[in-house]
Amino acid sequence: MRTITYSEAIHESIDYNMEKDETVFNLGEDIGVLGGGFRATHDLYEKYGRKRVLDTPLSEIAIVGAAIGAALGGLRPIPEIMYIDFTPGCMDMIVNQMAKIHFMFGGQIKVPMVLRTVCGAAGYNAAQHSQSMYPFFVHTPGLIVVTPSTPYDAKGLLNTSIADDNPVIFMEHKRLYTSKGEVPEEFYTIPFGKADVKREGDDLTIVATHALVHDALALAEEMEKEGTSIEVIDPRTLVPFDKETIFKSVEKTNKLIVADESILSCGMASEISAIVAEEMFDYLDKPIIRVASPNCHCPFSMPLEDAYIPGKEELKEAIAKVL
Amino acid sequence: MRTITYSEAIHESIDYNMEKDETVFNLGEDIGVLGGGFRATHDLYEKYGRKRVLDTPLSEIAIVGAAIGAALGGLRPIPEIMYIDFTPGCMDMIVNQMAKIHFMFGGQIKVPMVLRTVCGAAGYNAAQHSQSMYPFFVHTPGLIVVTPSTPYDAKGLLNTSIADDNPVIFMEHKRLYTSKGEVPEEFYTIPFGKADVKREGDDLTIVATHALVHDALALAEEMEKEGTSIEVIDPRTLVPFDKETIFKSVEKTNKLIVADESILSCGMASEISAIVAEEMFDYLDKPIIRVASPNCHCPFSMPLEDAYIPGKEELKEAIAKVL
Amino acid sequence: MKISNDDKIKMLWEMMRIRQFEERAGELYVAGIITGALHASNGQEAVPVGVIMNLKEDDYLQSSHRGHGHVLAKGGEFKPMMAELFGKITGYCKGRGGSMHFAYVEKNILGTNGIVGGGIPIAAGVGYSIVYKGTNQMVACFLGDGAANTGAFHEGINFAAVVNAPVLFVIENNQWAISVPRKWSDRLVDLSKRAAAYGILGETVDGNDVLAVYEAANKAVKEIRAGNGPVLLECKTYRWKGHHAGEPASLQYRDPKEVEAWLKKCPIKKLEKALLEEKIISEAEIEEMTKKIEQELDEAVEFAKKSPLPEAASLHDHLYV
Amino acid sequence: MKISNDDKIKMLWEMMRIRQFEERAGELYVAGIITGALHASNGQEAVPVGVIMNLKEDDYLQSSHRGHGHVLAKGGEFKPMMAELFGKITGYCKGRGGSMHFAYVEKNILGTNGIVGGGIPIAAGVGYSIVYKGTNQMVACFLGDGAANTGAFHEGINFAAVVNAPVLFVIENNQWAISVPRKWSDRLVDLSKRAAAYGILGETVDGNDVLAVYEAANKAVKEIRAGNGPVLLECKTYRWKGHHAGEPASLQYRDPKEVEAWLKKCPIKKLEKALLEEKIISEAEIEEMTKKIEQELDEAVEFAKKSPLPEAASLHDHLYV
Ligand SMILES: Cc1ncc(C[n+]2csc(CCOP(=O)(O)OP(=O)(O)O)c2C)c(N)n1
Ligand SMILES: Cc1ncc(C[n+]2csc(CCOP(=O)(O)OP(=O)(O)O)c2C)c(N)n1
Ligand SMILES: [Mg+2]
Ligand SMILES: [Mg+2]
Repeated sequence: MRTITYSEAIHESIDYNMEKDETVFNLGEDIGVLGGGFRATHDLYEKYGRKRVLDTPLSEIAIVGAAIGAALGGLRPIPEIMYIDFTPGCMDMIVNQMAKIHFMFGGQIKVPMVLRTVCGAAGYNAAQHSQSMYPFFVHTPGLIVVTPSTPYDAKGLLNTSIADDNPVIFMEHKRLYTSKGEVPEEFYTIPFGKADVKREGDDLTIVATHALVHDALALAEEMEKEGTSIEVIDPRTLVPFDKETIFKSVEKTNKLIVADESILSCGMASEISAIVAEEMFDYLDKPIIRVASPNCHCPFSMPLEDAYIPGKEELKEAIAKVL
Repeated sequence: MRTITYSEAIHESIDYNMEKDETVFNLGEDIGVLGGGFRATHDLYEKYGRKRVLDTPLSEIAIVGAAIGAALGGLRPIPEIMYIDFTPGCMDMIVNQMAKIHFMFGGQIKVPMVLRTVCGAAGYNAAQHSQSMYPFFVHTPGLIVVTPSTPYDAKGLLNTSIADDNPVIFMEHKRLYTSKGEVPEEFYTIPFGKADVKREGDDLTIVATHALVHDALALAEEMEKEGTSIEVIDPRTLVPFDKETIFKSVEKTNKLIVADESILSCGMASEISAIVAEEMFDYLDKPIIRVASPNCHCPFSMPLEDAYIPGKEELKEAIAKVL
Repeated sequence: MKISNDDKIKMLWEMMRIRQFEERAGELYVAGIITGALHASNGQEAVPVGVIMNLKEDDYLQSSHRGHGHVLAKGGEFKPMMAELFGKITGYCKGRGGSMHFAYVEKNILGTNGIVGGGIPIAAGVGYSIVYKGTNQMVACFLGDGAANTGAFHEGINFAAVVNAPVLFVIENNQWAISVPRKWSDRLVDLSKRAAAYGILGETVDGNDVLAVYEAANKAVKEIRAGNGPVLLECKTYRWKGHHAGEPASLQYRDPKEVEAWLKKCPIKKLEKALLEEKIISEAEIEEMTKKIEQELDEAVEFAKKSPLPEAASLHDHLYV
Repeated sequence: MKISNDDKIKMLWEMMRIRQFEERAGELYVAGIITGALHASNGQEAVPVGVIMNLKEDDYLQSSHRGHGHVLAKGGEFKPMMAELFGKITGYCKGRGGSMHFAYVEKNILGTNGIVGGGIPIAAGVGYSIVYKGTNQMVACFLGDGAANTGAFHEGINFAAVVNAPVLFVIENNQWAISVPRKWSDRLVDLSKRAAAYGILGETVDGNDVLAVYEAANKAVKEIRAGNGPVLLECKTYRWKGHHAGEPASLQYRDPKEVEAWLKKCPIKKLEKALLEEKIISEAEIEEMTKKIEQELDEAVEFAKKSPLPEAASLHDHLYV
């Protein structure tokens, strides 16, 4: 099968859906002529024009607010917030409006929109450009939260997101945009709430998201040679969350490591750990170990950012604790 | 000892610190002439004048931003955000500025400020006025997060907060303002990161925060009669977090329930559960059960809000699962 | 501007409906029968009525926390509104929303909002959807003088201006944001001056004179429908009651003389007087209108009382589609 | 207005320092020696210099993401700045901040900011602390034309106006927010018109004419020090380079003719020409200044290179006091 990048997969989904459905449009900063910071919307401005690829003022509140309004007006907006780090600037629109309108209005109206944004530390951009605070969105009921780790998942999940009538937060990861993978040319969807067992194994379960999926897979490969068989599961959507697939794996391996790049405290690794500690306690042989960004800001300086980003090293340490 | 309300305890601390230190001042909406929605700043405007009890425009970004600036300028501001529900409107100032400046500037400057705000569901105010999303702040390194459950703790912890050179989020709880308790007239402080064992017991540990501390205590009282001895621990500060006191208790009881009014997913109950599942697994006899607000918005209608708020009922159900 | 007698009578009727609804809701609140946060608009009735009389059925409404009047003027009905205040499943929002989240989507009423300023960028986006679809609709977005100091105001109106969104932004300037007076909120005399910051038209009008509001809004609506983008209309008015139903109107922060002076400028009395003088209406007819509304309110309260509360088990309903 | 020859020479010197620093940093970036997000201000040097020459040592600076020039003009030194760009512990922020978080608190430089608009409400608060303490200080707060569309701009400046904070808000209007042109960002010709929304003074000036900027800022500073609260000064200028060091200046979104036209309006050349004509300075002296700065920069780079990187173990340092 043809191989394309994560960024191309996202682009392909947006393009396809715009072609198919007149009501799908994009708005955000530098998504038009510039094509987005990571090329995900490149050439769409040329193809569809400003109306449907709307470069906006530097106004995150307006970007999300207007997307909500446009959704209420019958469109299917795809707002882009350049970095997740800027979502605190429009958090009221996300938390108090986008997530709540359908509920507060007693189901009278839908808010179909896909807020695309970018997370992860990369390239030494310091504390305000390296965050992954999507636990804010997981902690906010009413949102769908999607974290694709491969080009295949990115395209399939974005197709599902654009078709869905709920407000979706679609989290892209900086370090994955240029990663490549097999992606069918035709249209396909991936259901929300369906984890993907990226690799089967018997001795230990690692639940990992985004870039950490790849770290976990690489490590599993290495450890296979040493005789340790690791199962790697990617939840793919954090809300809704597929507990069953993880439970089944823990039933088999009796050991769990959770790896997610959001910050440790009240982060996604903690949430997954808590679910398993509550519902699968009797199947656990060992403590649940979390791998996450430390309770610290991402620093600028190279050795510090390198120390900050959780990866294979941290996974190894975690494994040492349970094996 | 004299008995005063939670609101009076907060008022007393602010008043005392303003008197003692010229650089302490308040800013926020309706804190002056009106005295705050819960009377916590009443009469201070009359006593200290507008300069130090500054009613601001309806501008949450400016309230927090100006407080940060004033702190950089050498003052010790106490900004008030009327409800925590409005902090998403100024989340950038909290997450990207207040929490990060000291770190990003390599320790060159301090940001001593106490952001007071109010959480909890009460009185049927619906989805935008009933939240407890302080897990956002726990998930943001660089902040101190304080959750007093009694008038005594409120005064002592607020004294500590105002004296501290770090940015503090001081979380008050709607349903606690009129609660009463013994509070010394004199000045005292309560250290951050020191949990309080509100009640000793041998069979089960309940870690509870804010209003749920009182639910847990009431239930423990009842269950004592049935022969079950429950230990109730209030962490009092969520950051820094006193793991040791909880670990000691779990060592003894081998059973843990965590109760916190923030929403379940990526909430504080999950965080505490994950810490214990990671570090105290071998001492646990039973799953860790979480009691929290459900993954749902707080609805307006009475029976629905009543069903929404976690309390004694939910604690009872949790206990049934581990005993 | 020529306004027909029928329209004038309709204005009176609409204002009376709002006033009486607010009074009834206030009574129910004080009696402990309804609860939650209720922001009454007594004294401000000319603004929604004068503006919304210029809208078509399929135009949109985006409202504020003080929104009963807007919803009523746009076609909100007593029964489902009252039921919503009672938290009943027959309410517009099935009891999930209450006063701060009144929405009636069938009439393109896109909700009151508990977040001050929160509706402004949303209105801009609804406006963009109109540009996008090329329909001849528009949006009326109501906000308070306090809301004019939010970041959402700035970003929302500027966005609307840039994309030429057909939105009439109406500032109901009642001089106070709860206890904070204008002089502590901004340095301006007329908030409509802010229109210049977005390159759009702005105007200030006596918000207690429904005919003046109607005329100003009419001009603005023409401008907007001509495709020239948003307009900012400031209506100067006053809130008669406490900030919310639980706050006594007499609370210390406002000078009683100020309150009294404004009570004398009742928008309903003003129109009544004119209509009586012009013999467009008689005292008896007004009396009859009042009674009719009271009776409708009685029925609405009865309806609300009899309607069922939601089941606790339905807590998660409508969270997701 | 009479500006002394010494001051004019100082202006040239300061602008040259900025230009050469930016050029050097750009080279180091392209060579892969330094990394991170670097926003160069080549072509905009007249703005920080013209403004900050009016400040006193103990006045405050609040800067933007494009802040090297502001920091340098306020007394930032090459060595710790360069070391910071290298991520070294001898940098102002010990390598924690980098270009987007340059701060030098000893000189009351309260930082560049990676969040566009983020510094504006903070500057208002610093201003309030000055009012509070009753000192005769003030704040200069720099922001881009893009930042003028943020909620933080609106709330921050309005707050400053209401509390009479001594803050000079300087819009460096370089016509673009990354790839988004002014016409898609706002409907205005002059962004200084927004001053009227806050009841404060506003002025627009040629931002490539350092003497004009100096004069306008001087007037504004007098107004501010007289206790009249904030002023909004818009300086029209242009960014020569790509938005950040990794973006080619030739990127498709700007018309090459537009770029070229602005390159001809070099603020440094303009002042040089005037000073040469007035015989205030000679070609040789300029040459010498250039060399001196180059040498200082060589030393700074050397210093930065030799300085140690932070230890990984120090990751959590400075998180809490
Ligand atoms: C973002 C936000 N901040 C604060 C509040 C609390 N609050 C509710 S209404 C109000 C005053 C609003 O003033 P204005 O906009 O003038 O409307 P009015 O109440 O006068 O009609 C405040 C501060 C809120 N609901 N939302
Ligand atoms: C709140 C926020 N939104 C978006 C960005 C990404 N970004 C960085 S600079 C920039 C453009 C800023 O334009 P302007 O304020 O005119 O300054 P200039 O870069 O032109 O100097 C953008 C969109 C950001 N850093 N912060
Ligand atoms: Mg008002
Ligand atoms: Mg610019």
